[in-house]
Amino acid sequence: MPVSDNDVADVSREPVAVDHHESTLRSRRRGPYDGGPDMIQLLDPEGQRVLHGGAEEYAHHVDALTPEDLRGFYRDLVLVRRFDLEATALQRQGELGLWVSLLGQEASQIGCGRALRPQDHAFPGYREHGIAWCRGLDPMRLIAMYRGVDRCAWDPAEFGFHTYTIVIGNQALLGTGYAMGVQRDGAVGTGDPERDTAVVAFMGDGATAQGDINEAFVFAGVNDSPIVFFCQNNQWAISEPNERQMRSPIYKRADGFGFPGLRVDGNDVLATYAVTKEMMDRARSGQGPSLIEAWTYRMAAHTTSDDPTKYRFSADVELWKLRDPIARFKTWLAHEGHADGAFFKAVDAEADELAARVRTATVEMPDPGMDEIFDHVYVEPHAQVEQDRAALRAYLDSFEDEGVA
Amino acid sequence: MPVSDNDVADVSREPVAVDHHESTLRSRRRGPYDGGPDMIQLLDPEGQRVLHGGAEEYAHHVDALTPEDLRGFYRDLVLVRRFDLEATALQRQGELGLWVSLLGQEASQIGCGRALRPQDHAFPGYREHGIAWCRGLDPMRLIAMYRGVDRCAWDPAEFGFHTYTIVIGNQALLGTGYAMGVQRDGAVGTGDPERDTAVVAFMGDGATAQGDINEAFVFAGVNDSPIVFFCQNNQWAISEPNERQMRSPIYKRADGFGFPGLRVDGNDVLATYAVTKEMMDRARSGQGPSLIEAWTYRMAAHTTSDDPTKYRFSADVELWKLRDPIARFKTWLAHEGHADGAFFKAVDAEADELAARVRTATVEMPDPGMDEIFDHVYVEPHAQVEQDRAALRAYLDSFEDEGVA
Amino acid sequence: MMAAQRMTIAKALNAALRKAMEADPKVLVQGEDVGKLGGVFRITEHLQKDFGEDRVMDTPLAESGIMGTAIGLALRGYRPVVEIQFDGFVYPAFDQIVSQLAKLHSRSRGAIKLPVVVRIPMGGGIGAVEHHSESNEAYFAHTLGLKVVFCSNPTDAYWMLQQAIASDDPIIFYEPKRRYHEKGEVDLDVPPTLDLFSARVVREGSDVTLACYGPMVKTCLDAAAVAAEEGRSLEVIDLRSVSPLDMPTLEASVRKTGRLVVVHEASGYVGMGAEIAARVTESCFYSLEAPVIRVTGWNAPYPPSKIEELFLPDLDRVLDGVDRALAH
Amino acid sequence: MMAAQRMTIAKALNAALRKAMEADPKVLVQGEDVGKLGGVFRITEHLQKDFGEDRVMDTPLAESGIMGTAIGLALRGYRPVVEIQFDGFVYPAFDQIVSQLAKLHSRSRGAIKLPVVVRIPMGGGIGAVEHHSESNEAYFAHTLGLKVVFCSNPTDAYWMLQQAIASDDPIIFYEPKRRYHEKGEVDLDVPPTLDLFSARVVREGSDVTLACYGPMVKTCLDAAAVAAEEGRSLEVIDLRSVSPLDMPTLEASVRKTGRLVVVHEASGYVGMGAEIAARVTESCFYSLEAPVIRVTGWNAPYPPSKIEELFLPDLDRVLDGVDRALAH
Ligand SMILES: Cc1ncc(C[n+]2csc(CCOP(=O)(O)OP(=O)(O)O)c2C)c(N)n1
Ligand SMILES: Cc1ncc(C[n+]2csc(CCOP(=O)(O)OP(=O)(O)O)c2C)c(N)n1
Ligand SMILES: [Mg+2]
Ligand SMILES: [Mg+2]
Repeated sequence: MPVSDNDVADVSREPVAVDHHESTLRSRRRGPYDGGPDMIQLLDPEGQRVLHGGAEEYAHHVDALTPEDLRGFYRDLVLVRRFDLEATALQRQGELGLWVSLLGQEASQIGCGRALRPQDHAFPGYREHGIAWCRGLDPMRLIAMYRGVDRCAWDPAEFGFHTYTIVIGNQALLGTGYAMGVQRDGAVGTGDPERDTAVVAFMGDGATAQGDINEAFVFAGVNDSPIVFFCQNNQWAISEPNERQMRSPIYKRADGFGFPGLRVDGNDVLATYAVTKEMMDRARSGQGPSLIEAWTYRMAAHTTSDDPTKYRFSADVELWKLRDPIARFKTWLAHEGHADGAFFKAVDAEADELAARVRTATVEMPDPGMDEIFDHVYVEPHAQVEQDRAALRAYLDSFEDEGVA
Repeated sequence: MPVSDNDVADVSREPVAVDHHESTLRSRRRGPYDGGPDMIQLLDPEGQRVLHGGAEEYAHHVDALTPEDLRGFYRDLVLVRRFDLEATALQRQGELGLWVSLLGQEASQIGCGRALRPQDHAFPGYREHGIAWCRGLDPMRLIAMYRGVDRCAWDPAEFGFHTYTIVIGNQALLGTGYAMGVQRDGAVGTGDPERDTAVVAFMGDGATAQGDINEAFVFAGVNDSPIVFFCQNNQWAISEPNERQMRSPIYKRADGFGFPGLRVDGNDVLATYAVTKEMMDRARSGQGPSLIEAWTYRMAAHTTSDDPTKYRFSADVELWKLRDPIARFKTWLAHEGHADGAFFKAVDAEADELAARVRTATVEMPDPGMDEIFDHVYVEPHAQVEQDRAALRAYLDSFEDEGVA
Repeated sequence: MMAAQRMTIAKALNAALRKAMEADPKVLVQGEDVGKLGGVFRITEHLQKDFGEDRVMDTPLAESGIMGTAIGLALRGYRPVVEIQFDGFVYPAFDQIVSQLAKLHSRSRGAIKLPVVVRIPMGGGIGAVEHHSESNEAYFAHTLGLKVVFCSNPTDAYWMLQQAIASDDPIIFYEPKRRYHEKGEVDLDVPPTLDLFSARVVREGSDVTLACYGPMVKTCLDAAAVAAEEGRSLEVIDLRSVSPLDMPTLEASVRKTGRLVVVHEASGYVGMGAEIAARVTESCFYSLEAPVIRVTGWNAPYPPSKIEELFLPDLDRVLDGVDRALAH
Repeated sequence: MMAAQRMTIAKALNAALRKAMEADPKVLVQGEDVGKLGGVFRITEHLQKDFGEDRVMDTPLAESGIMGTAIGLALRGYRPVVEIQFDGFVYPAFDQIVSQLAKLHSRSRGAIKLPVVVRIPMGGGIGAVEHHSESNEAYFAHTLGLKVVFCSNPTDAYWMLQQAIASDDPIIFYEPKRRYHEKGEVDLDVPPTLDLFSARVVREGSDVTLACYGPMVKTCLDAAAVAAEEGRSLEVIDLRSVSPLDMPTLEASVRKTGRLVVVHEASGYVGMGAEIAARVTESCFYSLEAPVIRVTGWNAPYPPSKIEELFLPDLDRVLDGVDRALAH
């Protein structure tokens, strides 16, 4: 069931009137499929603020945001989704080798990404386009990778954003080691907000089965390292549901490794922001690691190579459309008077521009040359690599001599 | 601080009179260094039965034992310790390449080992001599391995006892897979005690950090497999104490993987027996995995190659001598009238015989021949292996021709 | 009895799994997404539906766990066929493969047998992102205790996989993923006379021997066809097994042609080509008119897919290798 | 300035670590038991006492974790030196080494540098139980993105380890554990003129070249001494680096002697010897009077220690290899 633009919840729909009391009750009655009673939610699917049931502790982070900040969140959500849809389309047209859609997970990523400070460092998987966006990475960098032009050619130090990691779980250990370095630099618990630093490492629900993830929990716990493990539970690891990956909810895993674990509504940008902010602050102040499970849903196929009709019901997808992260936030923004029609229109226009820019830049992106194979295999040259470089060059030259290529 | 025979708590000491009430109180007040309040203990270090504080649930397994069973436990404890000390001595005299002592952990292993049924299957590490003993393995098989004569040349199927596993953690996954096989054989939850089967996989405290151990928890949890993870927390992973391996007590790890975890006094053979019995029965009846943490202490060096004076205080070792697993059990047996002086003497004599037999058999054990290198690398011959076999044979023959070797 | 059928390598592998599972209830399949989805390449398609979840198991996402539990299942008498989703994801299982799978038979002096097949879709040429195009056979071939084979066409896919499952030794079974959809005639009924570990001369020739396996067999056959037009007679050997190596077939060919070019996708450095070159040079020293030439992936990590064709040996590079062999 | 000192390889390594840590506060040591215990071979002895627990870290017992966090530390600007306790325990870290350590530099087009040194006590001959006597350099040499070196004597131990720590490339640094206690004169002040990746001719000769590294260097030197008594002149090359390989030094020697014997402990099949044989044969085809002979561990898992001397190349087997080279 490939997802097209039409499948996405209609962002332009009008605010629905729901009274707060009802909403609060509903959130208390949440069953396991809606995230369960422990899930922290600040904004319910109807766009109403949730005032009880675990929300209180985190609300102050949202209260501290200006309307401009909040409009910024909305802009991020819309632009990232639009970028993602454009990339999916480009893949369909043969311009990309593959695309990994974040459709449905925008609020998990924008809320989290906006809770990071410039000095923080993020360790993504391969679907963290929203985090990349918040870290200031040009989206074309992601396109280049999925087009097969490079393998992640940005400088992580420049953006506080590590290269994408495809081998499931590896990045959690890299992030933990980085956080150990932060500790050794004395950049934790100084009280200086420009200095205190934390790391966030991303993983999926399926990834929690990997040895590396659990070893990262061990190392971070033992060393009290300033790292937040951010797990986007999008309910699926390709075709496998949570039941095939774990026997206990993900957020409960943390306790046995000696640090707190929380579940947050991953489709609620206010909640993911507030909870990440809280846990990153905690890490920066020297109180050690934590695990955040963002309860969300992978609305698209696993990647453009996948066909989810083989293993899941479209009814589930329909259900989750009702929990769309952008629609609810728009409803609330409008209801609170933080944004008006003109703003929403301007964002849509910006999204169109972004999509157009991405499309043009993709189609015009040049292929790498032969040296890309040999450059940067090592810092200092390696004789056998250089010998091969020379051999390939001579070989290619021989065609030119012959006038063949 | 190498441990010699003299360092071992004196098993022949007389029973101490302690009243039950006091003992119960003390066990309730246990601090983190004595195993904490959650630790299940049926017999305290003074040899008094503990009647409260978590003991009640498990006591019935002990009540079901005959005096003969109990005397059997004692005999196991003493013989295994004696065998172990003899092996340590043999290593010192150059007869073994290495020995890995179980000194101090006898009750963890005998209690656990005696809770297994013939059809069960155990997956040991490298220190499970007491389990090997309970599974009916000739101790010389262990000697052969540590002498360097073979690498574990027994048939696991014959004894329900897998080969020793040296690479930390590997065995937990093998055990989990085996347990998945047991499920597929329909040998779980039939109610037939001759048929229902469970697996026990051993690990140390340090091992809990390994990816494989945590993946085993995931697989066992997801598949509801009949396996008991038995962790002997002997407080040390070579030179590293628990604090360097984990941030939360081991038994608490299980909950986050969806199955129960328990801590038991690993120096109390009644408790390790009862708790293992309970959890193995649970697994056999189809209720899935569990984790038992046996709280014990490595009284000797990590191996005969190790020198613990570099990293731990002898005072700690002295403290743990007071918790000796054999002394307390002897006190209780005598106090209950289950065994008398003649019995204790007979066991001592049997231990002497065992030691003598082990010594003689070790010294007389022949070295393997050259074919040992090539035999059984494959079931069906491999051309390049056979070519090498022929080459080595020809090479060795050439010396004989020359009359050199 | 079914007549010979035209089918792809992918379908042939699927048919082979089905046949092996029908023949022996101890045969199991496990891996990531092998159940409802039928695997990302659909090699296990419909098997879960027909054989149930106990025999076709979607595992947690953890390769060491997949491998370790497969070994445990084998210890209990099962014959697991493990699917590693892509070549680059076998490394988390490396420890279990090297320390347990390869060694338990000899460790136990033969008491333990581990009839485990590890299926790995291998190699490049499909425009994939990193880690999805690797050729890691050298690691496993260097690991004694394992056997390592490659299928290169539908018939071999069908029969070799069944032979591998029937074998009592652990086998790394490589599938050339970029050739999954190439078709060929498969006789489903007549078992092959060729042993799983024997090489096959797939084209006879007299000037130069080309030794190859997996995805490179087609490339070499294509090269031989072009060379023939240019008047050069190349003998192409599909090695099929890289551990063990069928030296008699190789040696007979090299003694005839006097020249050997080895072709594989993996980087040459300490690769299979090195072993073949060293071994053939030792046994055929006086027959070789030229050093053994290696045409392989370059000594570098697999590049971005836009330039993978420059990295991988292709028809022209094979012919260039032939030229170099003939230049001596 | 300290004069030249007589010390063991173990002490030289310890001194090198100390010097590197003094010179650069970014140098860290981590591994199992490297702190109070000073490592099971005491290579890190007293370092924690002097440099503190933040720079000499006892890690949890998890090699993938050790390697992954070391890479993370390097990403933050540190220069971690990782100790793998024994050769056979590097495999749980294989994925991090192959997928991250070896590739992040090229993945990021040079933006990321990973100056990580992975110290591995390697090889047999110490009567150990299984997994404690392995030679796994072929796996890492086949992995482009890594460099792989061996020290064979106290002077190299001292200087090569410092050079490795100073290098911005990730380096697998093998230490011949059975030679840890062999002594030699080490000049602690005069840095070597030899590059870390250059081979050294440790004995000149004219009849046959012996190429070796790590623990086999002494074995080959001993063999050359015996051969000299028998009137044969062997040239011994300590390769020191197996990736990259110093081909000019090897080729010059082979062009002179016309015969090459490669010696290593690892099983021969797809081992370093194969690469050296294939490469030298290609570049020195017309100089070779005999095929390159490999004297290696047999093609089998490491045997029980009581017969390890039959498995490992020793003086006699090296001389036998020389005989075979001369027989042509
Ligand atoms: C070690 C490893 N094994 C297998 C894969 C193939 N693979 C890519 S994504 C994926 C599923 C991941 O699921 P999850 O962790 O839930 O993340 P999501 O894709 O849902 O964001 C798999 C199996 C891989 N990339 N790495
Ligand atoms: C994968 C691996 N890494 C390192 C080692 C070396 N080693 C052997 S025992 C040991 C400590 C084990 O501690 P623990 O798990 O507590 O078990 P114990 O020895 O205390 O019974 C170590 C590090 C090993 N055997 N395997
Ligand atoms: Mg997921
Ligand atoms: Mg321990």
